[in-house]
Amino acid sequence: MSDNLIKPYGDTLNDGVVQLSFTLPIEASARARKAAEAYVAKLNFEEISVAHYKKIADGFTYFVVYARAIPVLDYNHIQAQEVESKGMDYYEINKQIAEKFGRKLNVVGATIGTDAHTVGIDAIMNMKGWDGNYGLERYSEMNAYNMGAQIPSETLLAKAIEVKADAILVSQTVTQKDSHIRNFTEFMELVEAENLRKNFILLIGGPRITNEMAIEMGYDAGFGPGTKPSNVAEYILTRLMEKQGLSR
Amino acid sequence: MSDNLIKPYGDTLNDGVVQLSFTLPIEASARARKAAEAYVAKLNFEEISVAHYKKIADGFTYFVVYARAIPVLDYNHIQAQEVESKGMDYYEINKQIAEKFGRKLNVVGATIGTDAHTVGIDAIMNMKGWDGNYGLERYSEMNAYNMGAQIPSETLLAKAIEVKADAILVSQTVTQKDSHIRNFTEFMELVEAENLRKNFILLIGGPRITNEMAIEMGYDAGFGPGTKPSNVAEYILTRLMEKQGLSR
Amino acid sequence: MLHLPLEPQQIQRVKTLAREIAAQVQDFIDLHSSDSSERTVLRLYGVDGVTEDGVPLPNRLVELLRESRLIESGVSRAFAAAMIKTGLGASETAQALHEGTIRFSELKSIPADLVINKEKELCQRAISLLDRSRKVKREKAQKFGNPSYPWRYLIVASGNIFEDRTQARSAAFSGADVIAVIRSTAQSLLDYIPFGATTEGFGGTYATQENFRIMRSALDEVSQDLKRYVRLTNYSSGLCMAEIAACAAIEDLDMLLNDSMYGILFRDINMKRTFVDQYFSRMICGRAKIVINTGEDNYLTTSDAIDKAYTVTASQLINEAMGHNALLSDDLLGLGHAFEINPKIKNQLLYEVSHAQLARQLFPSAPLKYMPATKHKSTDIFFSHVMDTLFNLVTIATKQGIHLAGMATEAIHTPLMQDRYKSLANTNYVFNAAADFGSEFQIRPDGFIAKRAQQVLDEAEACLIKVHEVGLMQAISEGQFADTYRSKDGGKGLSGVFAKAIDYSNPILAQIKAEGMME
Amino acid sequence: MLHLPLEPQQIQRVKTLAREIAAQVQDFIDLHSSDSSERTVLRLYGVDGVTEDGVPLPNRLVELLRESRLIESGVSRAFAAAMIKTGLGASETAQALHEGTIRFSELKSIPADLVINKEKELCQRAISLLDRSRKVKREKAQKFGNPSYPWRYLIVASGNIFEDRTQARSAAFSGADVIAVIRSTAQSLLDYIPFGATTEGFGGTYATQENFRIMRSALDEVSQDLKRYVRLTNYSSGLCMAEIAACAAIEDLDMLLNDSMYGILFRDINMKRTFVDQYFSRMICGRAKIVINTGEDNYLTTSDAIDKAYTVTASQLINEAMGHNALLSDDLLGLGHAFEINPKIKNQLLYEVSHAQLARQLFPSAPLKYMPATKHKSTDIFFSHVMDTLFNLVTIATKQGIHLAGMATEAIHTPLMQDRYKSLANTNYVFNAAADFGSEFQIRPDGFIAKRAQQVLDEAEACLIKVHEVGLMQAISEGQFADTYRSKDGGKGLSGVFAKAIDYSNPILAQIKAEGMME
Ligand code: B12
Ligand code: B12
Ligand SMILES: Cc1ncc(COP(=O)(O)O)c(C=O)c1O
Ligand SMILES: Cc1ncc(COP(=O)(O)O)c(C=O)c1O
Repeated sequence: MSDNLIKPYGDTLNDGVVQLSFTLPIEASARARKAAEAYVAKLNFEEISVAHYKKIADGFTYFVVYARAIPVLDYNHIQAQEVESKGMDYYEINKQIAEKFGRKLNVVGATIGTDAHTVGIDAIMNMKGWDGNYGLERYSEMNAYNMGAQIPSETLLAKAIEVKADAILVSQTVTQKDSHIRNFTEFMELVEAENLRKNFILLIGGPRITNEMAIEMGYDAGFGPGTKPSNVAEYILTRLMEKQGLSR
Repeated sequence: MSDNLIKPYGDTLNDGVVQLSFTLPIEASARARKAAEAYVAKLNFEEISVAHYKKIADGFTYFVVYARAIPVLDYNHIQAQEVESKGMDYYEINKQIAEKFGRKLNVVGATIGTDAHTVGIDAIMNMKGWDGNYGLERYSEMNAYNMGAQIPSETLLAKAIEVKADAILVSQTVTQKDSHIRNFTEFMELVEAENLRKNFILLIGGPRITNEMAIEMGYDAGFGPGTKPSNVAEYILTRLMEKQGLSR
Repeated sequence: MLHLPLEPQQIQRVKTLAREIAAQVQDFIDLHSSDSSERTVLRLYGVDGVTEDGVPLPNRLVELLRESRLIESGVSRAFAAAMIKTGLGASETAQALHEGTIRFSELKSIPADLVINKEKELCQRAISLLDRSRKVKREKAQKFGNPSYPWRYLIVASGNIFEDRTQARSAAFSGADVIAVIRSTAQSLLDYIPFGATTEGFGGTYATQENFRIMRSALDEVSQDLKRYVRLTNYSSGLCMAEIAACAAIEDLDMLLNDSMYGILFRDINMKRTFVDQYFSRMICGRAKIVINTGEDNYLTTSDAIDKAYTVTASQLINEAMGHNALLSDDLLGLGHAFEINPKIKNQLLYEVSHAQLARQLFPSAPLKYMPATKHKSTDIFFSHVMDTLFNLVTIATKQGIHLAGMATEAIHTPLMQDRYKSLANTNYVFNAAADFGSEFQIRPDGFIAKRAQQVLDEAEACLIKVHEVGLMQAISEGQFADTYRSKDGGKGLSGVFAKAIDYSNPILAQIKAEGMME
Repeated sequence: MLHLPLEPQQIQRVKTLAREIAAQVQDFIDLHSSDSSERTVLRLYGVDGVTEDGVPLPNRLVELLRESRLIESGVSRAFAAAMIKTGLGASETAQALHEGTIRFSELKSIPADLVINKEKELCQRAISLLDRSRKVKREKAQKFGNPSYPWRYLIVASGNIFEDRTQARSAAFSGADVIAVIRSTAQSLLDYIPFGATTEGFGGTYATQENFRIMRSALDEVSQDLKRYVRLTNYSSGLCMAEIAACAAIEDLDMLLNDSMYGILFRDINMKRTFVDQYFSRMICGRAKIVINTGEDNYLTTSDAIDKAYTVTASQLINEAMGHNALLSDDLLGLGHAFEINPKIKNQLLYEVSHAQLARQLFPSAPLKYMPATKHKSTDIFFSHVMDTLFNLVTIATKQGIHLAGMATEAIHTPLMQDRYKSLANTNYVFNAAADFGSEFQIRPDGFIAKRAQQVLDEAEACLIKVHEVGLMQAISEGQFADTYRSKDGGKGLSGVFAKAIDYSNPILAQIKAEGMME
């Protein structure tokens, strides 16, 4: 496989142009401007142009910079594990569940920890769904339980055990001080401590969640912005078939 | 001198937060997103968050990224040669010229090369000046000749010789493909070839000009955005006194 | 000024409906108090500090009072008696109660007239705290210069009060008129106020009296430097509404987020608890001239901003009526609303003008609190910055009172220092560039904007009629607001509510009520 | 639609003044031609290509004609005679002339009727090229889908036509309706059209016929994909106005920057040369249905946008009058103006609305070309993006025709691909969010906006009265426009102007004129 070397593109291939903005904790002056240049040079840029600088507080200066990035990346070395989707719709998914399992699938979801954001999990689970795409509660072949927000990990797991959940959906929106990572990890540790990892498909989601991240933390998959309920339903269906050795 | 180590400031000292935006010549996808992350990592950042990515053409993806810069800069090592100004005004400057030289100073200015931008040099030289600050033509103790734009280096120099200029003002606005550098260098070479460097104070200016740059190219000083005519007049006055060994 | 052709009779009708709805709730409020309301009394009587285990003394005392089965009579008289008993100051007496050297149950012997006198003395202290705060703020506004509306309101949310202070100074430097210190996540669910300066908050910085003091004094310096009085706001929401209001008054805060229903709907706090607490908190705000900011904007972060626009209007009317009940003057009613319509909707701007102008005309003398787009903000910060530009335009066109500066990074992180700067540069430019928009343009009287406003008002009226029919508590349990269902006895904090005994006493509340609305 | 209460009589008056000013200039134009106009004839007759030294054959031939002292009669008849002489095609004949195997001075023997017939044939070819272009464009617009106004106009300026093509595709993908290939710096001062594809332009990409072809064919593909006809524009300005118009027509360009005074004022091109060339260029544009874009925006990049607003209006009126003289229909008059008021000015937005609406009402059927802020753009790209948001709002509120997308990076560099994307995201959002702004708001008839527009119109009228008095050429030499003084016989290119001899012939111009304005 030959290399596929890339750089940022301004208006000419490989010109490397990048826009940056940042604040330095120094008083605005020609010297501050030079410091910004020197700092950006440390970030592997050349032809650094401090387009703008402005005092925004005593001892703080805001900068807008354009510069050319020096490094080159071999795109061939980048792999991402995307959640695959055939774009199945509500009807198709319900039909397949009925055909392959002959029973309703049980799904439990919640936003855990002190995170109070429900809109994301609601978008996936509530009847009305998201962007015209029905939520899991609407699926005739699913029993979907949306527990809402600020749910302790223990409560969520208990509910999942109670309803014999096939899949557990965990949402996190707040990412300050990596609280989402802490909460996801805590939940996973709880499931593993109870030796229940194999019992469930475990999914996570939220505005800053990627599939990569989910897999790293031991979840089956992760879903980010723009996820539609049908993407999640399709994933649950296919993953469950896989787990149970059913052919597609 | 103890170190004065600085990093970009987001909302906490030394958090290093920087905003970047750029385009990569690859199709939008989770893999592209990962490539952006990997690329920014090569730029000496950590905790890289690809906030946004979007296809903006076939084979091109636009990214907005927040990340924490790793390097630290010792601000004590940064020096900038600023043009000093005592903030003298029109009246004070005229008075001093009259007192110290007993004659009018001669000043010639132009935008050279194919650059057609006159607004900058006009702001400094024309009667009405800039932002309420009178232009050099208005100074009772100066003869100011503004030749306008698209002036060949030879023509400008010839005029300076003709009027026995004390100072030559060269403006450049267009910086594409470093044309300003080329033009400034060409003019300087011309002056030196004619062995006239000592005869004039040589000033440059324009939206992307810094004093550092000017000095590097052998000019006396460089003036950037926001320059007022009085800054330039004061500089000419003090520099000329310096050259002629007059005390301030 | 822009103008919508609304019928005065209809405005009358909806205001009457809201007044009657509020009156019904007031009947309940008047018969009840809560742990946190009692703690508020203690704070205003001078009780502060924490136990060895970090329990705030007001909490500890109310707990003791409960244990002594005396809570139904209120803490006021019992504490007055304790003070007589110890012969010491409020804090020392509290300490003594905590340590068990004296007990609430052992104060019956103290003569009633002495107790009542002591209570009066304590009440005087409390009221004078509030009156002082009212005056100090008025003086500072005069001395430093009082910015005209719209006030530019900026949040700081670092989790460290000292870092917050740096951010606040920067924001004020760029033009902020109000600084809001965002509170640590889930503080609303704490049934106590944390103590001291916070340096490691999570998602915000705790609302504590010390934090209030630190920030207010920083802003006093800033106001001095900038020759412009920079206001400070925090949250009087959750399980400690009135208590926080008391601390805020003591520290001369200028504004507080305070809504009659927010805690119920968005924090699942029991509605009885909320109604009781918000009443006392507002009585304090009124007396100390603290502007309240209601939380109608929150409806639109969960529900659709077009379909449910009327819930905002209905809630504003209820908040106004309850505010009036609590003696808040109109200039303290920062009724909330928001620019939350999906930017993909055709004529989004016209919808927003319509909604904002409706609020303006319904509450002509209230400093409306107008929130920027949040839910539909993009992670493309450039796009989000553009949305804020139109938001800024609507604010200035419709003359909103308190303008929450929108952040280009809303969909990414809590604001960086430079985000605030960019936001204010945007705001300052638009406010100036469109300064007289409202008087230069006229809304076509039979056009889309006018019709839309009429529709929202009609829907709000229909909603209020329903609420009026069943009562507000029932209506909330039926999910009338924010698509959220909350039962009367569900949610957090109900156990802290109690029916007042016949000898219940809260002289602070009584005096504020007796003396009426402040100038 | 927004509406300013302007007096119809005054509009009549200023239009009449402008018509008379233009008529005076037309008298001069009718008696003169220029080297570049003659080269235009040759191009339309089929002469293309360059000599071994890179001199374009049209230039070479006109040079030869001058050397033969035959220029005053025009090249048309001489070239027709040469073709008869060689019996070959246009290019081969041109080659023969260049090589000297035949000479203009040696063609007198050819019978006049034969020559006139050949001339007619050549003229037919020329006219049919223009007619074909007109039809092709109409068909493509129908086939692909014709976007409605305002058209979103985006520039590409990489200096490499192939890189430009990439940028253009991206812009179209994000919503551009028109692509403008910025021309290499100082091409306006070249007295010839460079040849072939450009890969190393400076500050832009040369306007060459080959570049036109490359870009137009890329846009045809894009239009097909997007089901939206994407237009192409370039510059018919400088010393080769008419020649470029001819190449543009041949390659089916849709629009051209073309102003009756821009070259004089901003490029110091001789005014006689400019007036002569712009006339022929516009006759071509009218016939081939190429929209012209005039350059009034440029006044405001040098002069103050409030003080000199009237110069824009006066120039628009003159451009319109000259355009009509050259048989341009109203839908081809992309009269220019700009959003160039200092953002620090209070009510900047209202001023801009006033100016933009004035233009709208003075030229109700012209697709006005509206330029974004440039001079007052900040290097703080976030702030500049905000300025563009208000600019976008004015465009949609006042229903401008051709909307030049503003760039957040205007004060820094020529646009990057992502700059264009951000700009279009801004534009698309505002156009949709404020779609019906103009019909929903009304301008207060006695307010600031209305009065300001009246003032500008009054000042424009006063200016035209002065110009009318002394004649346009004299007025320009007195510095009436753009604070720039240009003498009648100064500037570049005067030597290329000549008075037509009695036997002068330019059958293309004659036929276009005879057949009148196209549908
Ligand atoms: C609405 C909102 C609120 C509402 C929440 C109402 C509610 N009932 O949810 C209210 C006003 C109460 C609120 C409060 C707070 N919020 Co808030 N809020 C938002 C806001 C504006 C929108 C979030 C949203 O609803 N998005 C829409 C949904 C549909 O998108 P989504 O969550 O990404 O969901 C999609 C996918 O991610 C996926 N998905 C999500 N979850 C899951 C789960 C699974 C299993 C799957 C498969 C998929 C999936 O599917 C969904 C559909 O595609 C954001 C800013 C923004 N524009 O993003 C801030 C934001 C999230 N809030 C924030 C903060 C800090 C808070 C507060 C702490 C204080 C404050 N600054 O306002 C409080 C306290 C909250 C707490 N204790 O957690 C920050 C978070 C910063 C960070 N990165 O950590 C943000 C980014 C705002 C900011 N810039 O400061 N907030
Ligand atoms: C006005 C303008 C024009 C006008 C010029 C009119 C005129 N008579 O000058 C017109 C429309 C003709 C024009 C044309 C072009 N322009 Co132009 N133009 C601008 C614009 C909008 C403003 C420049 C300006 O006047 N600034 C105001 C003055 C007062 O500021 P200033 O020059 O910085 O001057 C101050 C200081 O720098 C200093 N100073 C300046 N010179 C000197 C000299 C001395 C000795 C001293 C002491 C001080 C000093 O003092 C001044 C007062 O403080 C800028 C964009 C922008 N907003 O910056 C683009 C811009 C400069 N133009 C640009 C370009 C590319 C062009 C064109 C090639 C095509 C095009 N894209 O429009 C053509 C061709 C011009 C050519 N051949 O050079 C680019 C340059 C890109 C680059 N970095 O190389 C810019 C940045 C626009 C862009 N983003 O594409 N332009
Ligand atoms: C009235 C009110 N209180 C409180 C809050 C803050 O939320 P929390 O309950 O997390 O303190 C808001 C948020 O918007 C609000 O509007
Ligand atoms: C009418 C017209 N022609 C040409 C140009 C471009 O300038 P140049 O003369 O450098 O091609 C402009 C620029 O704005 C213009 O308005």
